[in-house]
Amino acid sequence: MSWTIFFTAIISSMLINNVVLLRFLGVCPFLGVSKKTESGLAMSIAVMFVMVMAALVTYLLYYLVLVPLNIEYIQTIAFILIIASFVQLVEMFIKRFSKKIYKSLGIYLPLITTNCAILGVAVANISENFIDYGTLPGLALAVTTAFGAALGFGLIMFSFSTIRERLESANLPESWKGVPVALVTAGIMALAFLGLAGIV
Amino acid sequence: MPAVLVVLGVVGLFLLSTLLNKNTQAPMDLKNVDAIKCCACSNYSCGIKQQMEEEEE
Amino acid sequence: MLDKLKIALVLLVIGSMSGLLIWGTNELTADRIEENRERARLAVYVEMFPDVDVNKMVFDSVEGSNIVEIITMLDSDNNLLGYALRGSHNNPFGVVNVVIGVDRNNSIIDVKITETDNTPTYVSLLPNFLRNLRSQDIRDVSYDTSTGATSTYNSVRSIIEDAKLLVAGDTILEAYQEVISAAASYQLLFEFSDETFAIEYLIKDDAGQRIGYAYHATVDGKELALIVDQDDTFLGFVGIGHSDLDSAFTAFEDYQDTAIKDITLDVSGSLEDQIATVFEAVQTLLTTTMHATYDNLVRFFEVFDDSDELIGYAYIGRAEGYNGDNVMKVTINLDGEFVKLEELSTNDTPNFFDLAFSAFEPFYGQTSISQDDAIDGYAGASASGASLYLIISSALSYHAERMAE
Amino acid sequence: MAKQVKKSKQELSKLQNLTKGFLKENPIFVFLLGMCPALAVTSTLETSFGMGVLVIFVLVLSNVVVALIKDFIPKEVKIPSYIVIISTFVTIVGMLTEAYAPLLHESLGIFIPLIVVNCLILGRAESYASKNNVLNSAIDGLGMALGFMFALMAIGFVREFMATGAIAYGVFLPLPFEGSIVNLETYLFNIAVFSGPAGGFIVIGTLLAIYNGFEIRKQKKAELERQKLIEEKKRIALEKKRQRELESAGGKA
Repeated sequence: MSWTIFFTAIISSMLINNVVLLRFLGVCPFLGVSKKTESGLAMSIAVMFVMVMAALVTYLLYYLVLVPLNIEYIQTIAFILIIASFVQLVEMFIKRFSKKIYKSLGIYLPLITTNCAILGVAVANISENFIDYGTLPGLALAVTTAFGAALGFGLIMFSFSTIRERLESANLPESWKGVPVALVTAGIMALAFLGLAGIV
Repeated sequence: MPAVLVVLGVVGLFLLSTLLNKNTQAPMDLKNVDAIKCCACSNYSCGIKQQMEEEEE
Repeated sequence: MLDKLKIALVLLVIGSMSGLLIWGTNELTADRIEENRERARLAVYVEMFPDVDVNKMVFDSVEGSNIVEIITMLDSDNNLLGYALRGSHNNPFGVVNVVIGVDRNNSIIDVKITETDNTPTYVSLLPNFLRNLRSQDIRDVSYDTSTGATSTYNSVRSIIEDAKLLVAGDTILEAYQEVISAAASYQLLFEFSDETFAIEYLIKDDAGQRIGYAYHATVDGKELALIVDQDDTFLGFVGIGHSDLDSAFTAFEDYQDTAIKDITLDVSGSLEDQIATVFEAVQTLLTTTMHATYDNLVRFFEVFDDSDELIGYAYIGRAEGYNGDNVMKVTINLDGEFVKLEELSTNDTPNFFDLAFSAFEPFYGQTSISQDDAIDGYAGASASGASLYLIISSALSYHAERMAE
Repeated sequence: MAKQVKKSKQELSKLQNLTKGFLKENPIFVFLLGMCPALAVTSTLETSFGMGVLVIFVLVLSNVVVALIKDFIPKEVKIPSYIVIISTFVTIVGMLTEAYAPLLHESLGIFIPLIVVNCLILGRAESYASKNNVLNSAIDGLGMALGFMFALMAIGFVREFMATGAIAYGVFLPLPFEGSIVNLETYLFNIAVFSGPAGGFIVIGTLLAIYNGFEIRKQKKAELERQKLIEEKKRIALEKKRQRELESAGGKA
């Protein structure tokens, strides 16, 4: 296995299989929090942290607990609970140690438990069979993929929030204002992202 | 039976972390945010948006 | 405290109920899910061979080829339906996995791309190309040249080419077995460029011992093989994958089990005459040259000067280089000294090959080559150089062994 | 845009409770809940229908269970309990789908486990089932899930039709028929973009705009009616006032 595989994993999960535009994961926060660039970025940072850690934790849980015990079928419930507890712990630590971080990031944490991008990436990591590369490289690959996915999420949140700030002041028919035009814009962005398909 | 035990284990973990988090006070003037409110809220940008706006005011 | 206990108790109950429910559902559905997964895995084969008995599939893995696995398809009455060849090829855009279904008469049932990382837009250009392969004979398959998806196309093509070799290879072996029943494998020795016959194969038994040689030629558009045993005793002719020439072969039955050098042919008929040409060409080859029984050597022959005086021996050897086999001629004089190296065929990159080639010129006049000295010379062209070293050192030690006898 | 739905204090009838999810409180068009599956699994009518069926199961069951045990759950651990209950049912439904409708399972893929984080389900558990009795919660769950399914199928119908020119083409569910129900001559139009990601966003955005358009017209009409009513009342009041003035003037005179 060469190192390029990690680079490929990042590019592929960030651009080619972008979580929001091409895999439809995390659409709700994408629509909800992308109104302001600042809040969009804060949300992305929180998502990035939780997504990478969740990929790590779920991967370990799956291959160190579920597989040896032959109970892969409880994957869904185990993953969501472990992600939810992880989010709770993170929230607790942030509360305790930094008021500033809690004010800027903490308020997004509860939203993250029910952000399907986190669970989606964790489940997808398992079905990608990264374990074929060996336990540790597989773990590294899973984490790298999650990191790339989070970068892709952040990229979309940022670029979309800048578009959205313009859209707010655009002169649109009443019925298209807000979410409908945001969705159509996202559709056009998705078309553009399809064009990146060949880069790795 | 390992299935039941593992489920119990993660439930316990979640319970523990929730309680720990609940018992940690949010710093000073900030409120604890409740995840479920975001989900039950009928506004697409959830309660978070209002809360932020309140804070900004 | 009581509150905390109550919370814990409630969650304990909910958790156990949930665990039990999931466990119970799994008990109910596990077998069915397993069956479904198995069926999904085999769906591609069942689609190609609708009558196949899934429980009787035989999976044989293949090595050293783009084909990963050959699956033998039997129906419920144990009749052979055909083979599925599962292949995998890496191109710069990722992996392409292909399943080729071949019926028992070697005609292609279908070619399917089962999994690929290649750009979907390009992969979607392929279906017509794949459809045109259907019901062609895999040993004689022809392709549309342009699909617009070069990389994916080339991957599929190289998988089919390997499948072709494997399937054709089997018919070759079957043909040999008609003449030498102990034949278990064969190996390419030499490809002739301007002879009446095209290819020389070495036939081995299942212990890996040399038991004969086959010389392939084309007569009247059909491939045939002349087979001799390890002592050059003529064993007969056989058609490769067909029996169209069998009636012509009967004219040669009288000469069977005789040393090929001692045979004087006396046959008539137009087909028979053409086959006789092949026979005589092989006869000439086998009287003027001898088999070399070393792994990296093909044959050797005596070298004469202008006044017909013996001045040395030439050894033809083949060994794997960077890009396929290199075939070289090594000349050794009567004193056992390495005097000349000539290239007969190579696919290696010319620059590297030339570098390696010239690295052996300083050894002219020596009776043996040490590996360490050689490596210093061809460093930078290691694959080409290693193959040349193998050929030359095999020739030298084989020569020494022969002279000692 | 009227996203805030007025909370009607009066009790809804059972039928109203069942049908509110279709238009008035449609989870997708009004609440924008469950957008991820709404985009991801609606490339054909069948997968939309299949996803809808799974959500019906999960939502009804979780609503019933939450309503049953709502009195026993301490307030602090509401979320954990709901999440455990919902993910249990999602896991079970996922296993049943894989066992009895493997093709549907394959085409929905990762979006079956993701039902867990569909806010529609958690939201209904919190805002309805935890406050109402079992029967009403079941009806509410069924109604909302049907509304969700209706929205998914509307999106799936448009997307599949635009992408292939066919309706219900290639059936994944264990139904007694196969193939397409209606298939126009596909070469007339075949806009592949609609079965892809971009098509999902664009179709939902357009349907949402159409829905909003109707809502806005309805509101304007209602506003107009209200204005008329007010004017009418004003006129009547004015007339009465005049009459009174006249009367009093007459009395004086």
